[in-house]
Amino acid sequence: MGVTVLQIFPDSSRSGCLETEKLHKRIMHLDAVQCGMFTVDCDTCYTVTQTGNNRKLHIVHNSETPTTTYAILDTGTKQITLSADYLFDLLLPRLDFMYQSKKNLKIESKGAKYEIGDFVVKIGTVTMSGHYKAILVEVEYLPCHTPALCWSLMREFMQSFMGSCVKPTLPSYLQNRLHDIHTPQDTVQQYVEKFNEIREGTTFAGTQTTGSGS
Amino acid sequence: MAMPVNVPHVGENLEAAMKSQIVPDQEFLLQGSVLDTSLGVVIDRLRGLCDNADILPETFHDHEVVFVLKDFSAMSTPGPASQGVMLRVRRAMDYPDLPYQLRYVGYPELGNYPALLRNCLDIPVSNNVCEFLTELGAKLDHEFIAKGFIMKKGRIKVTVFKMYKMGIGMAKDNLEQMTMSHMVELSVLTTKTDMSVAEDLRALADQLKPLVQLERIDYRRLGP
Amino acid sequence: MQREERVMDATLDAVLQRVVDIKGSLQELLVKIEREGEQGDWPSYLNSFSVISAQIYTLMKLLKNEKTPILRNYLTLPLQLNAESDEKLLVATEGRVPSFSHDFVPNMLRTKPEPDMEQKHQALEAKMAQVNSDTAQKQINIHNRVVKHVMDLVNTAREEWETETAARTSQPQTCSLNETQILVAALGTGKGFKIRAQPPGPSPTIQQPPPQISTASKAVSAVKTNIKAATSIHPYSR
Amino acid sequence: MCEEKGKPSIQYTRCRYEERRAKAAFKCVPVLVFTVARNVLKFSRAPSRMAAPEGSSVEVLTVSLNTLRSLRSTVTQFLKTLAEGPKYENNQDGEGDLLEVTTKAMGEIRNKLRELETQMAGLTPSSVPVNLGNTGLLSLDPSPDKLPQYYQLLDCYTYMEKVHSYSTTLHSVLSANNLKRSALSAKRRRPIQLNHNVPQQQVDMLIQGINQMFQDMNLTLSRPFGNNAVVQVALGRVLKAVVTFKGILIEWVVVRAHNESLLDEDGKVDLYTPSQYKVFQKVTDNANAAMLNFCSPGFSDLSVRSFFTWLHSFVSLFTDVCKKCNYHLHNHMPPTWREFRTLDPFHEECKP
Repeated sequence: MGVTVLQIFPDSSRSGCLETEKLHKRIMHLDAVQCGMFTVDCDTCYTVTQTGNNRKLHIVHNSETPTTTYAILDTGTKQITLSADYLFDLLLPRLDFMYQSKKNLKIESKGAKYEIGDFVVKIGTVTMSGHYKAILVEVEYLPCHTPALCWSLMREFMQSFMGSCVKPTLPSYLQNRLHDIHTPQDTVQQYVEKFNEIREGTTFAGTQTTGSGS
Repeated sequence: MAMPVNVPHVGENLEAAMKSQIVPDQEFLLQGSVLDTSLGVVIDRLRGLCDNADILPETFHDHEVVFVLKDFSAMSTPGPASQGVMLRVRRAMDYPDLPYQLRYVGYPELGNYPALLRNCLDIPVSNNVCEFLTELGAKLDHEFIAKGFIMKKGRIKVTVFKMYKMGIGMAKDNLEQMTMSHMVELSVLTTKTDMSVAEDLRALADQLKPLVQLERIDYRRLGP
Repeated sequence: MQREERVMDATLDAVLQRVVDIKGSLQELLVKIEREGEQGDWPSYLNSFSVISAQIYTLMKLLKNEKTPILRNYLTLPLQLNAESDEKLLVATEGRVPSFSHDFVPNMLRTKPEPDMEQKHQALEAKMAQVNSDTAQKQINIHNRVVKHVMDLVNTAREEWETETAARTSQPQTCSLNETQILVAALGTGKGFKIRAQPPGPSPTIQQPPPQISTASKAVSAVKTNIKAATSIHPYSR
Repeated sequence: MCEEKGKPSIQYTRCRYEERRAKAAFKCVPVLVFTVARNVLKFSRAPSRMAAPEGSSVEVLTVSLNTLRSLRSTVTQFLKTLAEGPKYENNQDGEGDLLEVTTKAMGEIRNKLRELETQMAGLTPSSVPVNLGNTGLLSLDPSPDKLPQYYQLLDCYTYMEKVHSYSTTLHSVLSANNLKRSALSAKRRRPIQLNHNVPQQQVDMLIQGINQMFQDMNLTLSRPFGNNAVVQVALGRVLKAVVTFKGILIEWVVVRAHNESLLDEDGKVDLYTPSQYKVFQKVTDNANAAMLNFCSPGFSDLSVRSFFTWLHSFVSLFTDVCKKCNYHLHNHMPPTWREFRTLDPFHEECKP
């Protein structure tokens, strides 16, 4: 598991497929090899009690780690990520007196996966309960495991096919974990962060040319 | 359109499995105990009955922490919300590298089954599970240490173990034993559709008979 | 007379039945060994053995029964001796004994002791005739005394042995229902674990925030009462 | 009377005493024979190990070999006498004669042995004996006729050693400036050091020294195959490497990613499996090239040290930009090449 950076690709046309097509073409020019598909989906459960502290429980699956369920608990002050076997999903109905999911908030990113040298690029279209929302690009550099070491290298790579939407500064999530070993949990947490941004943004994330990476 | 997107994601697979009832979430269980003095006899008998009779039975040394998840602020209302759910976290003390196990155990089902039947989920989790559960709203209920042997015969899991209370400071040598007996459990995980294995469980229990009385015991019906 | 004969017949029938049973089980075991050999299931072998031993036990019990006439007091008289093969006999013995002849039951058909045995017997008779009756009497007395002594020894040894085996056969207690219940309750509800000395801090091996511990005892009572209530409400039973 | 009686008795006791002494002597004969035989064996094996004798000592060697031969024949003679009894040439009293003959023979053996020992002291051992590790135990095989593996092994090692020593000599000759006489003679005076066969301590010291040179590079030395060292390198959070040594020469280098294990499933050091990442496959190739480049038989310590210095420069593998094109990536690879002298990073394609 190398270092992963997640980036919202601005989609001014709001059509989705046009922009992904463009990215596909660009990346194929870089001698990329398409190697299958990927999905990352996220369900969010909310506390049902009337008591003050509202906690959110994000249940995330990543097709890269097909037998793992990530449960990310957001208490407002801190986040705790639990990696569990996918049987954890069966436990959730037993907790429904405390946590209930809202089906219409189910959000997922689906798309194609490419390999370029030691890089893995995943171009995903984000849909929330069936409606197209944004384009998310995940870039992973496999041989390196510390964001601090390879950020500028990855930035160079990302700029080579995404252009100016890649900001020179690190995403804030990675900023705090600059010298830690990157884990699959970090990837999933970045997804949750982006998904939250997309959910909360009333307009298309793509229309804001700045994206929301920094 | 760039490419057809048809990756079945994890949740869908699981739902399909649930529908066809092939998820091994049912557990048959028979419980009994044996006095410490007769432990050797029982172990010898079990070694003869179980697989791999030629090697010594595997030992385990687990620490179990039980959490109760419920709405602690609304105590009076009846129903599952006030009753809560017990979540058990198990950790192998002798193999610190193994993942923690989060275990949900349902109440025994009513009905005339050869062994105690209950819903059971064993979920391997990362080691921050205790912190996670606490933040989720669960509270520590109790904890104990279980030390003993594990064997298997086909699909049946046989555990013989002793339970210890956690002593002050929880030093390794400062363990207070629960009783003068070892617990003996025969269990097998199965699916809703496959109940045949319960008979095997019963047969194995009968082989142990005069030494250990293995029965389906519902802990809720025991004395106060 | 009639009655005695009837009893005899009944006894013989019963014995025969038992023996046939034993024979059947033995055949079964042999077939099993033949067919499964070392791959055989250990418990099923054990089962066969225990069946056979139980059958032998019932047979012995039958023979020792008070109503059973002491069979050794009866003489067996061969009524018919035939070297020719006998069809009926062959059928009765399942093809094992073709004819009732000396080859199969040499001892039962004997009319005279063996020659060397006879010689010895005669020699002893002669010796007895020579010995003075007084000395003979004395020797007999000494012999009796010695035998009695040996008998005593054997009897005491037997008594000791029997008490020992009796002590062993009366199964020592290997499990206790009470303890089982305590253990099951502890495992199920944590009963017995919760009432514990307040630990000075969080357990060093599993990280819990310290405030958790103080509330733990409060949770106890709530859970207990709920468990009792749970017998009537099964949220997850289907 | 008294005297007359006493005299024979004294004589008698003396006789008994002699007899007893002789018997005692015979008792220790097997032990002695064994010791002698062992020593002879040892000496006879020793010269064969001297693969590269100094020119001056050849004569001494010939002489000592001759002495050895005569020692052997004396021992054989002695054993023969013991086995067959003394030859009855002037046979009057049998036992006394045997005693006499054997003591004489043993004295001769002792003399020969002493002679050989002094000659042996004059010989200088050519080099450190080959450390065979566990294979040395093959010499204990009681029946070498059936499977002469040990001797073949010795031959093989001797051959290898010769190859190495010749090549070393050749290297020094070729690298010297032939036009200068002084260079040639200076080289000749240096004792030839055999790089592949050095005591373990020397390698240990060297690796320890290198380990202390770099803070962020951690070297762990192990010897899974007996004599030859395997060094596991962990360079920061960038890479890991396995460096296999033969004596003090580097034989093989494998570079892997930081999260890839240096051990195989059995917990042994994995010497061969390449990294699954293209970057580190490239770095492995380059490291082997560098290893060959730095190798110089005369200065093996230095070559190992400079190799590790070079390897250490990869600590900035992901952060450095190429010296020539000023980019991180070329063909999706970071600069995987380091210049040997300046340690400047270059892409494979930008190499000067």
